[in-house]
Amino acid sequence: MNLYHYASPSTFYPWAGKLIPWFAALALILAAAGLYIGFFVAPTDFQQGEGYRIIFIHVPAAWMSMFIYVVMAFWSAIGLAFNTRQSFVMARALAPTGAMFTFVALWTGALWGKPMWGAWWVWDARLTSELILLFLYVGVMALQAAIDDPRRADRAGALLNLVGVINVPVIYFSVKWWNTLHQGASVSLTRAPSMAQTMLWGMLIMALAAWMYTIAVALARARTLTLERERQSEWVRARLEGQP
Amino acid sequence: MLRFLFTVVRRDVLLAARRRGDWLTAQFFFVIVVSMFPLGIGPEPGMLRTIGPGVVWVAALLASLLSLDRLFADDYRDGSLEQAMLSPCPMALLTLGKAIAHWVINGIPLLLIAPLLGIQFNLPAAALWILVLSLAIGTPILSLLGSIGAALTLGLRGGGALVTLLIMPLYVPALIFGAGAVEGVLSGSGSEAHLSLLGAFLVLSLLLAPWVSAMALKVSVE
Amino acid sequence: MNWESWQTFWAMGGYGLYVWGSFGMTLLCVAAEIGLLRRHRLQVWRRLRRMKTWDAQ
Amino acid sequence: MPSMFSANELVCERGERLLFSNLGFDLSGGEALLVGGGNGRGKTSLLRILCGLSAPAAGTVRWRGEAIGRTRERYAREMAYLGHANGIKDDLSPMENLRIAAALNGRALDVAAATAALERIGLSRCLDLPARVLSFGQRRRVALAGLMTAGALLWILDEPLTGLDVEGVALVERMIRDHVVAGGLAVMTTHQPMTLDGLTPQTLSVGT
Repeated sequence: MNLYHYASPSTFYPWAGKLIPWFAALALILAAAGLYIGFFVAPTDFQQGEGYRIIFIHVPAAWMSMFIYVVMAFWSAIGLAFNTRQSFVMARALAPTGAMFTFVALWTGALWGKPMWGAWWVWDARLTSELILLFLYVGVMALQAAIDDPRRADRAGALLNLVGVINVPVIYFSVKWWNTLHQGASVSLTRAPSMAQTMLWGMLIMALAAWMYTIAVALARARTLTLERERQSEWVRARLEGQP
Repeated sequence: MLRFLFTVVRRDVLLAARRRGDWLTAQFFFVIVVSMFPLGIGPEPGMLRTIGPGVVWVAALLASLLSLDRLFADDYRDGSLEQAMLSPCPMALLTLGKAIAHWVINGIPLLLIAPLLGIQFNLPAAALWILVLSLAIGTPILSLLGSIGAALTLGLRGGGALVTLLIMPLYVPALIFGAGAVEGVLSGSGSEAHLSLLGAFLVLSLLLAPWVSAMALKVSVE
Repeated sequence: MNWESWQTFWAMGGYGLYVWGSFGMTLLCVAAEIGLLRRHRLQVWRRLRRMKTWDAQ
Repeated sequence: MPSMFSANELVCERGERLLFSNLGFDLSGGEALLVGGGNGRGKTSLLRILCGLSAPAAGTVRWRGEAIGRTRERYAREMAYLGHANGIKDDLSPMENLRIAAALNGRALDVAAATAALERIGLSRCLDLPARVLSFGQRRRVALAGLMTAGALLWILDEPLTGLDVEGVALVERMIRDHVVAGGLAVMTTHQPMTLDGLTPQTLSVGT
């Protein structure tokens, strides 16, 4: 198998186009199943009442926000090492979705915090790290938006992404350290006591749905980016005859 | 190799000495930012003592960022950056030298001013000493990580604000360990752990930052 | 089944605002992302087509 | 004569635009190459690729038979580049500029040699003035003095005659000629006509 064959834009484009509907359908089915488990199968939590059901969004979103950053760094590293343009396109296509999930994790964290802690925002280690992760996403996107030359934008963003991914564990550790010194342990969203088996399943299925959604959206975005970049090439010109 | 590094540092320090106005601006920026906080918060001594370490550290971050966007930009504009990049010595030494020079020019003065500002915030002598020590370990980190941001944003519109956006999140560990060390003294829980972690972070950035900013420089100049 | 009626379902045991606020915002974000993506794609498509007709002339 | 400096099948892209493709040449000691072509055709991009500041989209540049990326250190020692910007710091005097530039290049340059070069290029009166007060042409001359003291075998010059007066142009032409006659190599772009007595440089036209 020749990897470079799949790395070429003219094979990637139709290939991604075929995959997107499948991933989108999977995302829908899994989300429906996850929500069904989350709302109708999982029992009421004896401590947090019905409010805990936010975790079916919050935890998968928080996982995704971190995974996507790491996946982006993976594509960035591949792009820098092997000089494959399509890898940078993938890294770039993932960033907005990652930022979206980070925002969702923060938003749902705040909505969970209000009834549980009595405040919309608490400087909890997880929420704080998530906030800094949002800054990291915004930084990469702002840098790429500020550079006109796509080649330079790709590489600069990839470097920043890699520096960020080395730094994320340090940041997480430092924030955790800071938090234990200043506040002591607090109730955490994921350490919900006596997590029922069904809750765990609901979360996992929702996380899978989020994965499928991310893949579908990232491929779609990568397709548009590819189209824009390869506009001079013959295959794009031939494609333009058809439907968008 | 060492001679090359030394030349880079000496050259930047010489240039800063010829432009003392710019240099003084950055130092006064630090002093003024720190002095604004009591005016905004109120002169209650206990309160000032609690926020003092954090305020001084945040102001140090801002002051280092203020001068960062010009780290490579001036040399880029007049072409001397290209010449330095064509030198037979490895480019990571160039970026390391630039970061060291930035620290000598902007970091060391902060160490000297910080105790005076600490007194304004009612910090006891032991805490002042740790404040200076934490800044001594921490400000090189700011220069090193900052050089990555400066290299990435070289020649872009709105480079200054962009550097802040890119680099501030990376500064978080330095801020937490640095300010935490001083607070450790104030609360009596000790500062060794914080300082060792800060030192480890310095070693990590010393090992990685020059390479990354050399690569970033290559990407930006190309 | 957890819920006796739709009313108790929407009330979420008093946590309705928080739970539906979370799920609603997520839905909004996902819808916005897909909408923006589609719009961007159409824009690019139209622009490239226009450029192509110019080139042909 | 063996080839010292060569390039083959160079391709350069800026953004999505193809600037040039399939460009090549072959130079040996004592030869010069004059790069021609209109504005925006990629002359400067070509020179930046030749000196290693940017990478070509395809193709290789070879120095003494080896790709310049592989022999970076040696190539950097034997090559001197003069770009559009002079690489002169406004806050330093011409003397300091020359000596610091030499040190950054891994060479030591004593005061006597620097003075001699600056005098030869006609700047004996400005040795200790900050470069800020010099005129554009004078600053260009400082950069050219740096080129002379670099002791490089290969000169890559981007518009070396810009901003110089008649006397300066003659001086630089003589400089380049002496360098090439002594066995050196020179690659340059110019918009002005350049006369190198007794030398016919190879020419290369850039553009798709």
